[in-house]
Amino acid sequence: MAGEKKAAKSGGIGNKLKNMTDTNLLLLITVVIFFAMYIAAIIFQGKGFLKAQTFLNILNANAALIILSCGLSIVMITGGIDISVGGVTALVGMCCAVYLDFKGGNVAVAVIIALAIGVAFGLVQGFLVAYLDIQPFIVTLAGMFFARGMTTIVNSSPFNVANEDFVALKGTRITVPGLGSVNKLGKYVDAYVEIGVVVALLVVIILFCVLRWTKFGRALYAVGGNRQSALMLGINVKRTRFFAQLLCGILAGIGGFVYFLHVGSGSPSHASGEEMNAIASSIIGGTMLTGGVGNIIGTLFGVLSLSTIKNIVSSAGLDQAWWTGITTAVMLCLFLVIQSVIMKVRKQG
Amino acid sequence: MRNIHKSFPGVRALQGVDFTLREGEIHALMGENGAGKSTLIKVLTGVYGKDEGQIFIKGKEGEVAIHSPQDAQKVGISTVYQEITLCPNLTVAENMFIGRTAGAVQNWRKMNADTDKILKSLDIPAKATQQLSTCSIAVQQMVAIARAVDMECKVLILDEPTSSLDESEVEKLFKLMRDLRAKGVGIIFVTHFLDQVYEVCDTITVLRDGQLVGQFDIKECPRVVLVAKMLGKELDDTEEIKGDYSTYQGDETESVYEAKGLASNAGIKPFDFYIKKGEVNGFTGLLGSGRSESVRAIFGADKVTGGTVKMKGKSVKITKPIDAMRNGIAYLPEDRKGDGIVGDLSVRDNIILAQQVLRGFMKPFSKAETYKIADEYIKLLDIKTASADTPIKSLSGGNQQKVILARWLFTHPDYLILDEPTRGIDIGTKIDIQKLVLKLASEGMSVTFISSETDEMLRTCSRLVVMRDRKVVGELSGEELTQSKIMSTIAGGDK
Amino acid sequence: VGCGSSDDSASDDSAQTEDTTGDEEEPADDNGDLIKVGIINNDPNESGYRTANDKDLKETFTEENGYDASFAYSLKNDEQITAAQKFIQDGVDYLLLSAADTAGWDSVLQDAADAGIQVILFDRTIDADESLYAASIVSDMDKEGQTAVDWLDSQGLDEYNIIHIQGVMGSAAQQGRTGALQDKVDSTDNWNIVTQQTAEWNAEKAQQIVQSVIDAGQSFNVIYAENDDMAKGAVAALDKANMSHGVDGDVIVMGFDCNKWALEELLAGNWNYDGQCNPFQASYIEEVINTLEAGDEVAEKTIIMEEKGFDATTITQEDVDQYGI
Amino acid sequence: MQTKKAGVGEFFKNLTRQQIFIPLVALALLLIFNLIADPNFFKITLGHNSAGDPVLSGYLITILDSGSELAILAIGMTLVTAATGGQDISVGATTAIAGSVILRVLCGTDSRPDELQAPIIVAFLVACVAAMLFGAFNGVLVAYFKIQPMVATLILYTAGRSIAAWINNNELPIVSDTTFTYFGGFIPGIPIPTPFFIAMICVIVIALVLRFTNLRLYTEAVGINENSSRLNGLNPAFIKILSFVILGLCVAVVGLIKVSRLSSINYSVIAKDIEMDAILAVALGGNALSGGKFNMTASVIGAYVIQCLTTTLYKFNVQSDALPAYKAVVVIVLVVMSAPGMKDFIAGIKKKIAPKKHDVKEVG
Ligand SMILES: Nc1ncnc2c1ncn2[C@@H]1O[C@H](COP(=O)(O)OP(=O)(O)OP(=O)(O)O)[C@@H](O)[C@H]1O
Ligand SMILES: Nc1ncnc2c1ncn2[C@@H]1O[C@H](COP(=O)(O)OP(=O)(O)OP(=O)(O)O)[C@@H](O)[C@H]1O
Ligand SMILES: [Mg+2]
Ligand SMILES: [Mg+2]
Repeated sequence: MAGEKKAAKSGGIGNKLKNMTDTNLLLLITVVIFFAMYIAAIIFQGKGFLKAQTFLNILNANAALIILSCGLSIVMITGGIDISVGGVTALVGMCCAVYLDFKGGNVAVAVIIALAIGVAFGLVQGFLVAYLDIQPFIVTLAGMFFARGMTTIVNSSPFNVANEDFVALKGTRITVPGLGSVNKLGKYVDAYVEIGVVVALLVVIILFCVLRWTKFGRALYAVGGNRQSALMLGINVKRTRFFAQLLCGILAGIGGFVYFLHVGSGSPSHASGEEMNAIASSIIGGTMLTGGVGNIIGTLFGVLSLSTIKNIVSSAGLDQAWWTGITTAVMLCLFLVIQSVIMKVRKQG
Repeated sequence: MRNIHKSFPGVRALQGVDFTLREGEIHALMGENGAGKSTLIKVLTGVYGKDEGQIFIKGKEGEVAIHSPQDAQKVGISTVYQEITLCPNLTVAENMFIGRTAGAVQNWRKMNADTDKILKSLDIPAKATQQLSTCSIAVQQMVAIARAVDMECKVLILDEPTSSLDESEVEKLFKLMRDLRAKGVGIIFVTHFLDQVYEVCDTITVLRDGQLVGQFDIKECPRVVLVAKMLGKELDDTEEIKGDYSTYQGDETESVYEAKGLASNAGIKPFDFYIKKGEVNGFTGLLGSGRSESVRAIFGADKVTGGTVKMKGKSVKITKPIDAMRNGIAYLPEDRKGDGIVGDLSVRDNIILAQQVLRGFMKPFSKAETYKIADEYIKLLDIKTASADTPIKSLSGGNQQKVILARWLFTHPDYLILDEPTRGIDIGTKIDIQKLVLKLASEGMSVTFISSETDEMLRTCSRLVVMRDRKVVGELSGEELTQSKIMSTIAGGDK
Repeated sequence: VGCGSSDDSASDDSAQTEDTTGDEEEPADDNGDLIKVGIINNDPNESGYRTANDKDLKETFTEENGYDASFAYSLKNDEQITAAQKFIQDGVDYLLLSAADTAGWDSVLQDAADAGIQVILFDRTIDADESLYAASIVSDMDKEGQTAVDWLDSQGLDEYNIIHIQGVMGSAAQQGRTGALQDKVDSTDNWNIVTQQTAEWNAEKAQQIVQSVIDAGQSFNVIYAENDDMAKGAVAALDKANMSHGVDGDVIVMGFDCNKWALEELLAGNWNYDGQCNPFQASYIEEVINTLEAGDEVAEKTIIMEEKGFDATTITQEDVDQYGI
Repeated sequence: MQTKKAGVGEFFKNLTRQQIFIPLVALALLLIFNLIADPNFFKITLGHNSAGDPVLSGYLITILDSGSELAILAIGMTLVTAATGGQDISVGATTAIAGSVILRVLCGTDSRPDELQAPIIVAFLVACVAAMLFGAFNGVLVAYFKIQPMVATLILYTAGRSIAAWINNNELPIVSDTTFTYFGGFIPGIPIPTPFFIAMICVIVIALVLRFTNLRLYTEAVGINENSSRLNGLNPAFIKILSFVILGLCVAVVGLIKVSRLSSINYSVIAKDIEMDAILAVALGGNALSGGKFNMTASVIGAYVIQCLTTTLYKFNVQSDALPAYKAVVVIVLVVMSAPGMKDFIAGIKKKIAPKKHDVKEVG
């Protein structure tokens, strides 16, 4: 399936491929592979994947990841990285949970708390990375340790949030007309998305516009392409890197809240390993860790691809636990190799 | 600029330099490699902070503070730096406009249209939407120039803009410069081509070893005087150098290297090529005609896709650089920064690298040996470096080139390929290199020499392979070696 | 797998009801006749306990027994939730769930209820309304802890200086086993906690924790580790410092889960106590499913399994063979 | 006064320019802190373990003991970082694989054998081969497919522990042979922990390799400029794969120590999160994570700094799940102190605060 599609594409518009920027080509690859994969899943795994709700559930479950990955794409485009996002997500969730439950506070303030935590991490990490020129990996690794540690200091065990407003917000479902399906009791169930998905899609759209049409967005690419050159072209490199890191922090705050809204509880183990998922999604979506190349729409598809892989694996009904890990890895590997081979082919003309 | 000082660890790059640029003049900034020209420019545009000194600009009260390239742009200074400083991942249009448009929003359509207009007016063979890294170096250089020229500026700085341009493009550039001068723009022009200086410049400032030698009016400063000022000594006449060595005499020996139908995936047409022992030959042609690709194919630097190769009569297989090296071929690449230097490594490591690879993984030179070797070549080629342990990236461009040359000489090759070895090299050194080439040849080394300066080729080569559109279209030797004959072969009678 | 039987759920239902009454006479060759169960479990290589648990489930929910079982494994709550949602979309009949975290399950379970899917919790309870699941088959962790603490109390030491090594914070096992001990320590004067740290079920971390106490020269006479792995790590540190442990030793070693090798340590007198945590829930689950398929109500929502504690002085080889996992 | 200061300043400047200065200072600071807080930290006692063999114990010994695995991994990670400009995040998972292989070979099909089914050395060699193959797999993805290291290794990071479980059919083998415990414990008669010995052997071996081969030059050259390395006859892909294979070897050694410590394995927690610490060790050693030049000694010291910090925190009874927070603070303080940008920044601040003497400000 994937092969056919690819062949058709590269045959028909072979020349066009060559003239595309790396960013656009990578985006195209991701989108094509994603659709190929999804269609293959429908064919081989049947009805579950045909339901719209299955797809919407991927969105529901990954709204937070989409937001986090967007943040990562931005720093990765500038040639940086942020591995604190998973930790920040957990911390945000825990702080909001404690605030809402023990302090009986209101949801708006919780949102502000979430943002404040994101901003704080963004500011500090941005400052250290941009102005003190410390390697972003270390800074954000420390950030991750800090966030994880703080989460257990705030509260070491998980609990559900019972705050009424919050529960209502969490339960709010935006029905998508016409996409529902009949359940096994014969009842028609509307397809729905959670609020988080709306937030995530908004983030994607806004960031897409920012990256594409604002000077700041283009500066991010320039800084990632070649920092020295960007400086000499008259871009304020330090400020750009600072804002990229800050933006990523803020998005981690927002993502953290969306995650919290999705699971409705605070726990130190929340979002563990989420930074790796976010990085992987970004890269699958065509962002280069080396900087200068990347795309927000690609990132969206990166998240979808990664979670579709997991979804396919989990509904394949594997009989041994280890196959879950191994199969996921094999599919990930295939995906990356296809991506890389296409890039190679085009380089050789 | 008054009394500018700037030091790097171990180097005092500028020591009390004064520099004055008047409105509507083209001012040449001259000096040997490592004299401090680029550093002076970078101080002026705020890339480096200065240790001491002041900068004044007409119309501004007192000293101006320039802390970053943005500040420089704001006060009307636009710059083309020596190493092409554009972002390879962006499109041509973006490189043209980034960092200098007003407002927060980028209007792609307008930008692309403007860019296309500029590209067209300057005859640059690129599309606005093309990713910069897919353009050749020359085009990138032109884009950088176009960007600088397009800015509304009072001062335009060009640091060796012509080093990778061919004559027609240089002509275009000069026309531009004259137009700007007429509009009252002051231009600082750095180059190592004396002809170009005399063609467009009004005033000359000479630096030597970070110190100001003086500022001169062009008319009061004939060539010989200028060279003497730059080098601090008289230079022997350039026309003579070929005479110092007995030129290559001919056909008695078999070929050191001989290829039939050689082709690579870089897109050159299959070609035949040979070189004899002690011969100096060269590839000539216009920019982008495939000279570099040809020699890369010989060295196995690009993937070789066809052809047979014989060395000293024995048939060999050269598909990777290491094969070529084992067969005694050495190759000094054209793109010094990308393919030549290993930036963070010391001068010493850079010199021994190739030979070290040849010796093999298990046989490193001892530390003492490496110092000895490095010192020997630093002296031999007169490389200006603070020490053998200095990272090569902090050397001036010309000196980096010499280090790479040292690296290959140290492998004692039978056949040396030099692709633009004199690019960005000062006139004194240029002649030294040419002399060196002839000396090596007289000692029995075969050399292929590529240069964009035809007279340089004429001075050194005894046979020229002419290329057009990635195809070998002719071969000239002996009596045929004249400017006009080369030109007509390049142009090809048909058009 | 699972290509057929996509549309009519009504006939599905009736077929299943019949099937269960007839039970397991012959393996059904049509997938439609099988009861579809989606099983969400923790990663079986987490511990011996989990391995046994997973094996037990696999042996029960086979095609021969009339089930079409899909498994999903994860130690992460959000991944488990995603898997649950996938199973709901796939239209399983029963969702069997051993949740990684106690919190965060309400809305998924609501979805399951909306889709007409019965949820059965096993091994771990969750923090959600009872109406959202059909049954919950769990160990009473509080009781496990209490049994252990009572046993410890019965040892009649003059003073209890305890190194308390906890499991992953927030897991039901940790909460239950910690709770009993904490209460006792709070309420009794001669019970002291020397150090209380989580080793997150990790033997190596437990070793470091105990090592640190030994290096500090603090004295202690009880190691209360919340599972066998961690007890093992702790004992490795004791051995290095030549501190005697087990029956007649200076330090009392306590573990949980009844791994076979742990019971053997008990038998050899190297450890003192091991609390059982019964991983064999599959038969209970099956019973619940049978009841539900028959259209009956489950009498007791929460089914608590029998569990014992073993003392090194009284344990026998038969115990090891029977209860070791 | 002015001149005196300059002299001292010059001395310090030279010292601080040494890359190894940073981890050394970090180590010194930690030790000094402990000295002030509780001199007992430095107490080392000679005792006997339960087998009656002499052993040294004390915090310092604990650091040397438990830091060994990290130090060994730091060696390989430094090379990978230098050659590829990226990091391998699969080392924890591949350690699980290596450990699993060792146990599989030792125990055969029976998970609780009474005697070893194969000599330990054979088991170890098989594990080495396996770990190096997995290393090569990572290397091929990075070198030939040009997948960025962190993502290429994400594949094994995802699959590694599952593969480890699969190798032993998800059973938990236990080795009862006492000689097997020597690698993670003590060799009878030698009171120093064996892991420390093993780490030192690794350090010496790599030092000799760096001294007597061109590994350093090749790796650095490839890490700095791949194109020009190729034109100098190197095979960058091979060098990159080589670095991953060497890391694989380190992983096998670590796997041996880890399973030997408890004579058993837990697939999901063995060497958990060790990859982050290993990368941190490389970074604390002052090595650029973007590749190029490296300092091996500094990385190894960096590893012991991390362990020293962990042990110190344990000593102060910091809640172990909150430990990362404290670690983060110390790490940040250390890197900020050693940051090259710090000097500029302070200079910039000073100039802004001080009355403008000369109008030279920091470059923005
Ligand atoms: N970033 C740097 N770090 C250390 N030393 C430097 C740096 N940049 C330049 N130098 C040194 O400063 C001196 C002047 O270099 P500069 O680049 O200004 O020379 P140049 O006149 O432009 O030479 P060329 O004609 O070769 O370009 C050289 O000795 C060089 O080694
Ligand atoms: N017809 C063409 N179409 C596309 N690209 C071309 C074409 N001709 C040349 N180029 C590009 O221009 C670049 C310069 O080519 P090459 O290096 O062979 O030129 P050259 O003769 O060595 O000139 P110089 O070294 O002076 O740039 C190459 O990278 C090549 O890809
Ligand atoms: Mg220069
Ligand atoms: Mg060329």
